Amino acid sequence: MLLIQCPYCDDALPELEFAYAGEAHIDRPQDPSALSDEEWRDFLFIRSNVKGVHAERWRHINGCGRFFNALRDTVSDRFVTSYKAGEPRPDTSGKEPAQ
Amino acid sequence: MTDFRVEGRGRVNRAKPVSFTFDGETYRGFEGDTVASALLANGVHLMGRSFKYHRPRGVVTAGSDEPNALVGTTRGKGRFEPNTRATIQEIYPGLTTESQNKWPSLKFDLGAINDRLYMLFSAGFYYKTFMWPRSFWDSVYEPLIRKAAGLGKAPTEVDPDHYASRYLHCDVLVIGSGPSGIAAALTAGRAGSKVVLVDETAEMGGTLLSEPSVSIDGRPAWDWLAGAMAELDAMPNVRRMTRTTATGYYHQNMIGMVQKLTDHMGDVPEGAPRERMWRVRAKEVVLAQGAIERPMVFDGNDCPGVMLAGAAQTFLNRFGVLVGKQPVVLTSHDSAWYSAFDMADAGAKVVAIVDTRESVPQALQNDARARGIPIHLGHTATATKGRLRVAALRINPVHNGKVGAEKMLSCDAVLVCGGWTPSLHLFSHTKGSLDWDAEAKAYLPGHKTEDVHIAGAGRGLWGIAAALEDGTKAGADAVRSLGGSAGAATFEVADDRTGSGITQKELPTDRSPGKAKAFVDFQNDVTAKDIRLAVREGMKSIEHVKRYTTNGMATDQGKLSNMNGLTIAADALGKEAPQVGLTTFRPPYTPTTFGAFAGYHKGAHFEVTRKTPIDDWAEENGAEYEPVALWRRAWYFPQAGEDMHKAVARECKATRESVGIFDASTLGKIEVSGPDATEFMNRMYTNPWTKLGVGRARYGLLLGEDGFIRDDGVIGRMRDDLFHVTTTTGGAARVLNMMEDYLQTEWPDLRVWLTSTTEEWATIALNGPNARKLLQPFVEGADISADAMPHMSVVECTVAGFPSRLFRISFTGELGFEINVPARHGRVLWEKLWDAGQQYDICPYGTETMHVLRAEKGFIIVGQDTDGTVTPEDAGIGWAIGKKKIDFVGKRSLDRPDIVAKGRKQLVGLLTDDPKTVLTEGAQIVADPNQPKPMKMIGHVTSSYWSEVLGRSIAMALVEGGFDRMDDRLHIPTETGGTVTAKVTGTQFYDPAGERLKVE
Amino acid sequence: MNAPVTSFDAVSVAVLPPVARFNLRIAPADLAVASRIFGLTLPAKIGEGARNGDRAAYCIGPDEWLLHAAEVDQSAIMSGFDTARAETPHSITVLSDREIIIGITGPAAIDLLSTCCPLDLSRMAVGHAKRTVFDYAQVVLIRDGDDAFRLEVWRSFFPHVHGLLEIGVRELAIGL
Amino acid sequence: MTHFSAMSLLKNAISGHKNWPEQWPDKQPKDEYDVIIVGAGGHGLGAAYYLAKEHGITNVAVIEKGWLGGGNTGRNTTIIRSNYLYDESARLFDHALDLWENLSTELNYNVMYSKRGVMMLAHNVHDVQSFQRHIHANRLNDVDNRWLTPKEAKAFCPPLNISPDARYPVMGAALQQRAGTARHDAVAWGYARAAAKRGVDIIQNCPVISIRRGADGAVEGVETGKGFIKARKVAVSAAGHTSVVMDSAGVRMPLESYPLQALVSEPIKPVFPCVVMSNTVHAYISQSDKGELVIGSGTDQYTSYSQRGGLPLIEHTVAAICEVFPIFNRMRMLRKWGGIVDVTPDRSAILGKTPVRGLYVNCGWGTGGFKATPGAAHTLAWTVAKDEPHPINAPFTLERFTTGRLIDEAAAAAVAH
Repeated sequence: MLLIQCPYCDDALPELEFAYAGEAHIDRPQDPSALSDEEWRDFLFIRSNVKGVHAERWRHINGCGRFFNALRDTVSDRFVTSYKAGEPRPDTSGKEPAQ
Repeated sequence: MTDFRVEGRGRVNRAKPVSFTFDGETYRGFEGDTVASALLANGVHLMGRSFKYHRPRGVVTAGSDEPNALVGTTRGKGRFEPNTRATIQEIYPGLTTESQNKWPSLKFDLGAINDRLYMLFSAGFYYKTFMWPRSFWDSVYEPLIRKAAGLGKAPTEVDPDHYASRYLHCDVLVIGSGPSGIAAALTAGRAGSKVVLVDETAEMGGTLLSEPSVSIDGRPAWDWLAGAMAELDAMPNVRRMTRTTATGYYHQNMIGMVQKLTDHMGDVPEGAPRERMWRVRAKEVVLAQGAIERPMVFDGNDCPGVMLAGAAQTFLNRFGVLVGKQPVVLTSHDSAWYSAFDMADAGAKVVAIVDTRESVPQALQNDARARGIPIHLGHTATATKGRLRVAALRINPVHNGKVGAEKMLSCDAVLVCGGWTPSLHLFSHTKGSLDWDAEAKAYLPGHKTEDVHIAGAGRGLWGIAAALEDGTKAGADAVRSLGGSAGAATFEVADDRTGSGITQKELPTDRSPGKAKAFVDFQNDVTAKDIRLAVREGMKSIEHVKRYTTNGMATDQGKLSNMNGLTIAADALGKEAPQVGLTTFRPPYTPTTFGAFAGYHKGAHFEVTRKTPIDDWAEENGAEYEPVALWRRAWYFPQAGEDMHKAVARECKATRESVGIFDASTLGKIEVSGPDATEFMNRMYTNPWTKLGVGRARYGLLLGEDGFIRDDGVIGRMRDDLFHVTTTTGGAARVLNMMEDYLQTEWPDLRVWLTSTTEEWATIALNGPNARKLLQPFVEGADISADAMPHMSVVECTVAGFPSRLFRISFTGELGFEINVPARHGRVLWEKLWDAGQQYDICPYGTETMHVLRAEKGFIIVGQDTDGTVTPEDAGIGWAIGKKKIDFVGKRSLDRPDIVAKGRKQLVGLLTDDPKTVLTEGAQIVADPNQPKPMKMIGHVTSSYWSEVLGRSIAMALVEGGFDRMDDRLHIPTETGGTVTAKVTGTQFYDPAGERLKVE
Repeated sequence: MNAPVTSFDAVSVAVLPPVARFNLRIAPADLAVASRIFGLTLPAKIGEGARNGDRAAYCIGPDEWLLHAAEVDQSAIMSGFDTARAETPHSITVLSDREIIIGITGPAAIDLLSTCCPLDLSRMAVGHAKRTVFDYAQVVLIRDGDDAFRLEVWRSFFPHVHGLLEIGVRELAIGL
Repeated sequence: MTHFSAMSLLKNAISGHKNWPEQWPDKQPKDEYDVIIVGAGGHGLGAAYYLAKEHGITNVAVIEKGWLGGGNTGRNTTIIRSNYLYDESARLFDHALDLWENLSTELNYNVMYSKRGVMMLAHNVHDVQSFQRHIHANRLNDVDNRWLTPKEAKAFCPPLNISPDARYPVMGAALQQRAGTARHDAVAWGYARAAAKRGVDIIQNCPVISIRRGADGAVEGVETGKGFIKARKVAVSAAGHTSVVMDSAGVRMPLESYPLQALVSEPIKPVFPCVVMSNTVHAYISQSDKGELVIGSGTDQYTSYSQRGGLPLIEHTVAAICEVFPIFNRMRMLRKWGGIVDVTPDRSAILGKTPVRGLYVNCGWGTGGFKATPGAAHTLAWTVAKDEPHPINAPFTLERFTTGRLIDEAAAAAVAH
């Protein structure tokens, strides 16, 4: 069971309080009607599925209720960091996974 | 029967004799004995039969790594379990045990015929045969193979015991209570850390329990141990747990531990849990699990009486049992010499110490001679004599590779030691790397992925002094990484038994190796020959060898066999072990009871059962229930002699003719509130909301971003900035989460807040021409007359004095109201309406009648008439889409090529030619019933009922191009091979003009 | 909802009488307004609580507060917020009936809660509250003292949670 | 290569099994192949075998980063069935089932395909409606599947608890008698041996670093740990790692990789005669020929390549098994492991051509890949050989995610694979 840092509660809490919500930084287009079928498909379905550090969304659904983003190494499942929704992906190049 | 108990040895409680049975015979042991130690004390070595060849087998180890001595244990009805390790199960008065995998008896087992055929049953045998003729596999071969396989029998009754679980949080979790674990716990405990120390056995001490002759800090080992335990128990920040096995090491130092609570008890307290699953979250973990002794691989090494030297030493010193009176010791490691010495000192006549090494420390040889023990260095073992119990060991000298003339050593036990393997199973659960140490010929912990420290024999260290020193260091390291400070303690150790040894493949022999039965995995009957065969056949990775031979896949999970298997495979490949690899150890560390994982989640608590405030009224009034999501809902209210069909027909009739009452409390309810609430609703739902007046309600349709229908419900506008949204029963949580997602992450600029009020309100629906008449007298603060309160409106008022949100809506086509009152008043209001309703023959109805009534009106049920691939147009509710809206969730997907394409499945009505025939929901529809299979299916029946009011059956169906097939005749093939013909219609079967809503 | 009161000397589980309960959603910047209306300074940090007589406020989200008051004050509090809504947008919802409140007291309270609650309760300060889980149920857990807690459980989940607590009490009473 | 027969078996038994040859040679890569298949699981090895056997294309290499059969082929719960709802799925899986029935003979390798029947439990009205829909569709598609009452279900699987008081009472079941299980490792080994016999090179411990494309955009070959290998046709059959490999060819996939856990009990004498699946309580169980209860779990909630998986999910899976089969409560878990499954948005596979010339893909099987092995391999070989879709794999294109013509078994029936 993962231990997840909620950037709003500023606390590391058990996975049971959280719900995974898919890849982060896939913003809904401002004007979907302006998109081609291919562009709309990319928004709907195409995922990076990285093997390595993955930017993903979690919701502290059984806690403060907030959606937030986290960087997690999908090979070790270790979290690098987590940050509030709307914030840009932090640059963690060379940074070791959080202990 | 001779007694092998030695006076003055062991820690069992001689004052407390305990009787138990094994295969129907009664044996006596003492409190503190395991089944194995007690049987050995009675001279019984034969405890089981092997998996494949059914060879007689005796106990090999003294611990949880035992592969042979597995027994079935019973303590009354429903309390039987198979494959229990005799070396772990403590005896208690009345314990009943039985041997396994034999017929008719343990001493004479017909299954042993396989042993005679063993030349056939080589590794991979199954893959090469049983293929002719093909049909025989299912009917003949497989049943035979299955019958022979398996060890114990499955339980046949429901387990009456229950199982507990608990979360536990600590600074330092120390796993293993040998010298290094104790030292780590002492050090961390003294530094004030919150420490948990666990051990899988009944008593702490580990090696110290088998090495009483060592002295620590000037005191005999057992005195020092008692002192250490007392000190730990005196610390409030330390918790000691015995009979507790750390079974799995999960992410971020979450350790699963299972504690046996009652399996050792004669009298179990009523209702006591049998085991407890501890879910431990530790900041630091110290693994001090010691090392596992390796058997030696030679012909006949599985004969009962052949066991690990360390095990014999444990049985002697911890349990006071001499496993043989004339043992031979066969070893390639110094440690076994000490076992020989202890045996001799306890009165055994040690026949000889046979060491495969040519040179052994002089001191050991002197100690042996001093005890008059003959020594054979540079010797190999080539056979054993005896079937149910070893009678002799055949040994030969080996000089530069040449095997010399044999010599028979008569004996009643052979104590072997092929070296020691660091126990790193939990460490490898963490995906930490295991690095090959060429010198130690062992895998040692390398790169770590968790906050973990390994101490003692787990790092290849040997001896009590080294273990204590390494343990206290690990404890101190753990404290320091917690930000605390702790100095490593120092220990004075005298008479320590250090030593070294070598690892080797199967022992050399002067006989044909092809004939040798030299076992590597005892339980699975894997021999050295099998492993070499696997390699010969191209199995070049240890994973392949393991899977091809099943080496290491027995219930000890390779604790005894993996390293020997690897050494032999590496030899066969002419490679170094690390190039052949290492099979990953997987949880659990030892086999773990299912019940312990299930914990409290059984019976009523397996899953939550949600009930409404009116649920108990329904129960008192004989409702049948159906599960809907987590809820249980009243399905129908049968009266004496009624089946579902009759009850539902009656409920429908009563509602259409007068008034029916329905518990709608499970409907999801969400408050959408804030200055931008309207804009938010416009973006989420397909419908337009701007023009909806306060006090009015509207059907709302919610899509996924993929354009398919997700949910629907009636939504009332309470204020300019407040909507009362209802969802489907199953959709409530999903819809709220979806709304929060868009609000928080896509449109954070909107000033809107969402609150679930599903359970704040109890919701009672009144439907039927007399609904208003019944309700009117209870209502204050609102005019609910037809003019003042039109269809699809909502008002806040009081009903029977309770604050209420009163909707006028209809899911039945009749005049209808939905009354929301604070949940605690739900049942009271229901009963008031019930009493007053008697004058109108009010009828309570359940979900089934609700489904029929709505179907007669052609209203869809999301999830039944839609299935996650249906768009609003498909479902015939395109009118619910705000045509002028530029965007809403899912809009863009509705323009995709295959969504606008012709021939999509569309929701239509079906009227069977024979009005009495009710179609099966899920039945498939074809245009041509006479075509051959596979048939072209053009749709399926989504809803189908008997309509009492129409006096005929009705159905809804999703049909390709359905809207263009009006009045066509389609065909529905039935299970029985017949065909039903039906006409395509619209979905409004009853009162299409909506006249019935207009009740004055 | 008169569930049986379970207890032995180390811990007792009781169903507490309902109080007026509200869910308040408001921008943190406007917290002062809410505090003035409610007559109690609302805590600003998630997890913290404030209490004065029968009024209590717990911050359970960045812009979310759980308010407790006497049932007689319910409508007054609502109209208080009602008048302020125009210039200070917010959302306040009465939830007095949504949850049932369970009191857990005694030296073994943490042991009992630890059967199904994954939090390290030793880290939870007295007077604090947080939304979390108890087995499969979402709950709000309030710590009133070293060995006194309250669980607020959604009404339909109450039988499940209370049943588990009863099992836990029996377990602790046996002492294994 | 020795043909396995009663005679060869006896001869070798007498000679102490010293003369069995290698089942497949461990090859080093040549400079060039006609076709390279990435991933030596059952799917990849099978495709190589059918390329050689049915299309005469033998200059083929199967490249594997680890050991063949070491991925999901060797980690799944070996459930084989074909009672799928949609025509497209039913055809594909039934085609596989036809091949399963002959596979041992075809490969001269006993893959132990065991027609013990797969029974799916219905626990509520929605399940009943959905299973009825399946049964009717299957019947008209000539796919074996029939409805059982709770009593009939109990008779078919005696350990089943059909008490109406259960939290999730059994309201009936759908039985595909023709379905069953097979020995997963044997499938990989059998295909490997048969393919090698026809000249296919199996190259293990050779990670694919990237797929190289030429100026014209077409595939030129693969960069590997053992250097560049030339090939005009490359078929990717890399399960959980497909996204990574396809990315290197500039093709982004609608895939996410999730951990999937499974476990076995200690071995016991035969007690469980069939396969039982319950999607509502998430319990999938059968008993292996060795006697172990083989139990499948659901996927964890987050994407991962760690092959670890968490404790809560396992606890729930075991609880579900004990709920449906209460007599197993005192049984013990022997071993638990994890695999990585690649999941598409509609839970159906992607099988065939890609936008890149010479690049083919077989992925997205989610939790249901093993049962499809022969069918997927057989039709992929066709597509690679002819550079056109096979009638059976034609619907399983990448394009469907653009046009919206999804094959959504999960949404249609809430039935896991």
